Amino acid sequence: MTLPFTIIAALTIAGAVAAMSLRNLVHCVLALTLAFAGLAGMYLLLGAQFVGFAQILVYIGAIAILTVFAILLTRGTEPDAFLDLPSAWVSNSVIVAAVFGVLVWAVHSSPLSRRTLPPPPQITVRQIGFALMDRFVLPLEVIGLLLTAALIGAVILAMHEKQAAK
Amino acid sequence: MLGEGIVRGLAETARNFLGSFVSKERLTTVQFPEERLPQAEAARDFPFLVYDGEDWQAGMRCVACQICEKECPPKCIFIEKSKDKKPDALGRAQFYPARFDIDVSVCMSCQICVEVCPFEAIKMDTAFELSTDDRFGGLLWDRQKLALSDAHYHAIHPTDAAHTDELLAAEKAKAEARTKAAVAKASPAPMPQPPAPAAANEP
Amino acid sequence: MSSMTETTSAANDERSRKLTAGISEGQLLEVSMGPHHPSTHGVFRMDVVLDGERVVKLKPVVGYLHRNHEKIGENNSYLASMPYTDRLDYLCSLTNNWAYALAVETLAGIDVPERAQYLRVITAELTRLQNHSSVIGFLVQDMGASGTPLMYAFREREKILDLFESLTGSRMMCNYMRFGGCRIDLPAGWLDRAKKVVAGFPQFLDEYENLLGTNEILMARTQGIGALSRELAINAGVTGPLLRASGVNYDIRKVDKYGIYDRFDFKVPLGDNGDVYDRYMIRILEMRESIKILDQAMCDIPPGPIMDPKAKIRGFRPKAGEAYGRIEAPKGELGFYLISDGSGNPYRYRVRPPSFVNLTVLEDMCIGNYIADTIAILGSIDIVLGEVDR
Amino acid sequence: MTETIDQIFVILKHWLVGHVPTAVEPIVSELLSVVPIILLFPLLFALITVMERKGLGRIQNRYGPNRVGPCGILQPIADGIKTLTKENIVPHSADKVVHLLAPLLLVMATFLGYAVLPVGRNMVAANMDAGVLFFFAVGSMTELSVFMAGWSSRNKYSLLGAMRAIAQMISYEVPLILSSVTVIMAAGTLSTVSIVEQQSGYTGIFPHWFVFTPWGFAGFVLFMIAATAESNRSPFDLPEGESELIAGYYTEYSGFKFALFFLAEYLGMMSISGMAITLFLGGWAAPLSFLTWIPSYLWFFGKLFFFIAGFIWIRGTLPRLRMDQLMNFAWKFMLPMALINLVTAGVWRFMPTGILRWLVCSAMVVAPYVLLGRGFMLGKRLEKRTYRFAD
Repeated sequence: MTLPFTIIAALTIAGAVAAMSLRNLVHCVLALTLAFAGLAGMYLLLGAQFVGFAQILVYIGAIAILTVFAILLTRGTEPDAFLDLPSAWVSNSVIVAAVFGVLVWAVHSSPLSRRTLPPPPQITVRQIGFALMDRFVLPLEVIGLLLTAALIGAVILAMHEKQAAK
Repeated sequence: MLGEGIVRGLAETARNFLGSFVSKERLTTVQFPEERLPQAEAARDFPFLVYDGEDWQAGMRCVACQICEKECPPKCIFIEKSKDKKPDALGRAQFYPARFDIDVSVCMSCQICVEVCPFEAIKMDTAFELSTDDRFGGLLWDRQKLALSDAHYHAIHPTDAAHTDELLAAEKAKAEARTKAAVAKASPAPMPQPPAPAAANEP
Repeated sequence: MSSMTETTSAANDERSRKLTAGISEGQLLEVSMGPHHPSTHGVFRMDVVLDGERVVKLKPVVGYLHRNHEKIGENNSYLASMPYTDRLDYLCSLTNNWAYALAVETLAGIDVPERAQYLRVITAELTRLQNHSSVIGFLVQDMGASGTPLMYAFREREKILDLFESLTGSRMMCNYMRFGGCRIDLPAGWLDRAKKVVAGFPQFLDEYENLLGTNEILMARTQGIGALSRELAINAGVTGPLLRASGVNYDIRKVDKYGIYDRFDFKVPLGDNGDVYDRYMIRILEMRESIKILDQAMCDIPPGPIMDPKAKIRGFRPKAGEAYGRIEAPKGELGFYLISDGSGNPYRYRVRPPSFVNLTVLEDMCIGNYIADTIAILGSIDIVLGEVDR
Repeated sequence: MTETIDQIFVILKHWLVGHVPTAVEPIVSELLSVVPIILLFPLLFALITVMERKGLGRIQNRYGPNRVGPCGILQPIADGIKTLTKENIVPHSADKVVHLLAPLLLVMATFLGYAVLPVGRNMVAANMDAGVLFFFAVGSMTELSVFMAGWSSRNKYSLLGAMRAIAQMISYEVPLILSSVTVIMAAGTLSTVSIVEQQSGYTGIFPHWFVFTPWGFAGFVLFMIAATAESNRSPFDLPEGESELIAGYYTEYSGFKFALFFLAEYLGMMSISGMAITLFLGGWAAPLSFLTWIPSYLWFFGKLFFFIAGFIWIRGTLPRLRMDQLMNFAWKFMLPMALINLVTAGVWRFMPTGILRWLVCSAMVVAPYVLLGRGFMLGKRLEKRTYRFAD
């Protein structure tokens, strides 16, 4: 439990809690981005540089902007009626606490968590490249196909919308 | 070929950039307070009243005929005629402006007053650094502030001043010829000063 | 949209209704550009309704610079209005003077000596050069070239303004022409200096065409933008480079042959598509034609009187009647309509400004284009608010 | 002797770290490599602002600032004091927190980019295995802060400006990364240090820079065009298109926050030029073999100077593109060219060295340029017109 880990963990949790509880939607997205950054920090702590930078590039760089655009284009940013706590909040929180307790107990008692894990192997980007190209080439191509289909779908939707407007 | 026009444009600015270190043509800035562009001779800023000789009150050419006051488009000249008379350049008794104000904030330096003045009494100055902190008093110039010597007029508009002097000299000569003729024609009885057309002699 | 009730013409109404067919009220963005906008050439406001980037409706609002020019003209003598004409189109004061002088001369039947006619042609063509050069400078400046073309244009314009200062005494408020001729003759050495400036001008034009003539970005931003059809231009009474860019051969110097323009041979450039690029190029070609006129005028200017001796400066009372004098000002047909009732003041003093009339077609050209294009189109019309609002 | 001058900073750092108690050593050595960056590049920013204004002035036949200090050198200090003392106005309806956070995040993101730039021989702040990926990952964080700035000012113009800026940055990030992928593919590594190493050999007196290969030159041109767009510089400075939207997303900023936006813009410009130098122009390598005695960091900053001069030159000449033309240019010209360039780099890799390889690759780069260019121009019928004259 080194110092940087605690800072980053606290950051991530704070971001996640804020993302759920803030009134203004855009603030929620910014808090979510904070959580993404915390996650990236975790990866870097574990020495997985490639995944850490990919997380920053993909999540903070693209997905955060995407959600913000989605919010702006659909509903606007005025904070609407804030859902107050459901009436039976007492019983809900008891159940939640119970479930959380069971989970913590299960994690602690399982043999896995006590065994000290070997330090993570230092992998260079070149090895990741090779692995992607020989063992995981099929998933890579399938994902590529999926993304292309999504891209073309988006273009058609936009074009369809433009046709309707003209 | 895409980009061809852009490259030619870049070459043009590069020539100007390098040219500015070499040729004066490519660096046209005049560093105002230190360097000054010579002012064009015909430049005009605000009018001033010309006076001959040293004393500005006695030598002032203006005879308060108020033509410029009537002709001035923005009506920025205000004249009060004097009660008594003073001898002008030709020795005839003429009125003089007891009060001659120009509201410089209204004047648009269009020099129509210079054009219509029959006595060559008002000319255009070329001083332009005239900022004052007082918006009203500072810009309402009175007779004394407007009066400038004929020498100053010669300094700022040499050719124009020379031309004016010729006109005045011609008129003086005509006036003298007329008085000599009048004296010769009307036998020895001394005639009162004939009402010669207004003229101001040359100092 | 209550604020957009009245529109310039039914056609625009129809086009904007078609554009906003599928869009709900809330989606449209109403932006008012000006009067404090960095690129509207003075105090001019445009109430623009945007659908995203595209202009759906544009309502020009003028009047911020109204100085009651025509009513003052009725209370002033004929001569007193002359310095006020400098303030109409404050970029080209000499052509304003000439139009007013021409109107009074037709009213009172004064003729102008030879040398004065030549002086008028030389000063008017020099005004056209400096106006067109600053207009193409402003036009490209609006499209973002951060001042470089404007500085080159102003470098040339300064030379011409220095010529005006040494001739008339003031750079921009010349007040030079009188009824029946001009006020002062050329000072010594003025003609050679003028010849040198005019000789250096074609090199500036080549430099300008090198800088931007074939620039792909400029072509992309101006070709096909804000096209004005021949019929609409003629119906709306548009004149000047705007009209000639749409292909209509109408140049008052050739139509009326006023002054001594019939003695000079010069051609009138015509455009085909009438878009912003054509207007930009037409102005450059017109400058080349003006240089030709200037060369011919400056080499055979005769000596002689510059003022018709008969014409009086003060107490000028033309006989009762009316007259309309018009010239080809750099921005279009500038006309003065005078009704005289025999007294020292004109009974009615009316100015027909080219910028105001050319502005009426602004909305027709801007609907359907992007907001960045409206700035380019406004720049290509070349309006000066002193003339629009009077 | 030249070796010590070249490594003077590295030796200095080791000497300093030696004097520090071992417990704190890693922290101090990191600090010693970060602090010079934090000090040096804002100083360069100050220098560049005055260089830009004087350069633009000289292009426009005038002097540029020459009153504050000898020929205007102290102008940035005057500007700095001015922005510091200017009142910091936050619009009433603005979202205070996000309004303040935007410039800070922007400057932080741009500073992070400098960690991987090899400024001189083994003078790099963080020698990461995935250096280039880190650079672009951090670069993509700027869009978020631009949005925060535009949205939080609650002003119609700044929102329009922010939307334009984000659309532009996203659509030009793709060709930017693709054109750098060609270099990564040829160099076989993501680490900036080893990319520079691969370019450090000399044949005869000419260096092995990637820019001297057909795909390298095409990649360099694409990279620079995308870099100009990424840092909102001249032909693509649409977000703060003065003539239409007053000042784009930083309309509602004043005082030091406004200066921070400028700092971020110029830092971004320098860091993207630094990356271009590293990828295509051999980082700190000397351009000619007999010039290697000059210290390596001088070469890096010399090349940086030329890049900045290029940005200023372009800013003084070209008018601005319109929003849709900008988008078309990115997706219909830059992207296909980048992909073709990728293929050319592949062909270059597998063809035997020799004149044939040069011809094939050059053809593979020039042909699409001409075809796409003509298609792009003809699509809009852009051509220089001739005019008829009436009598």
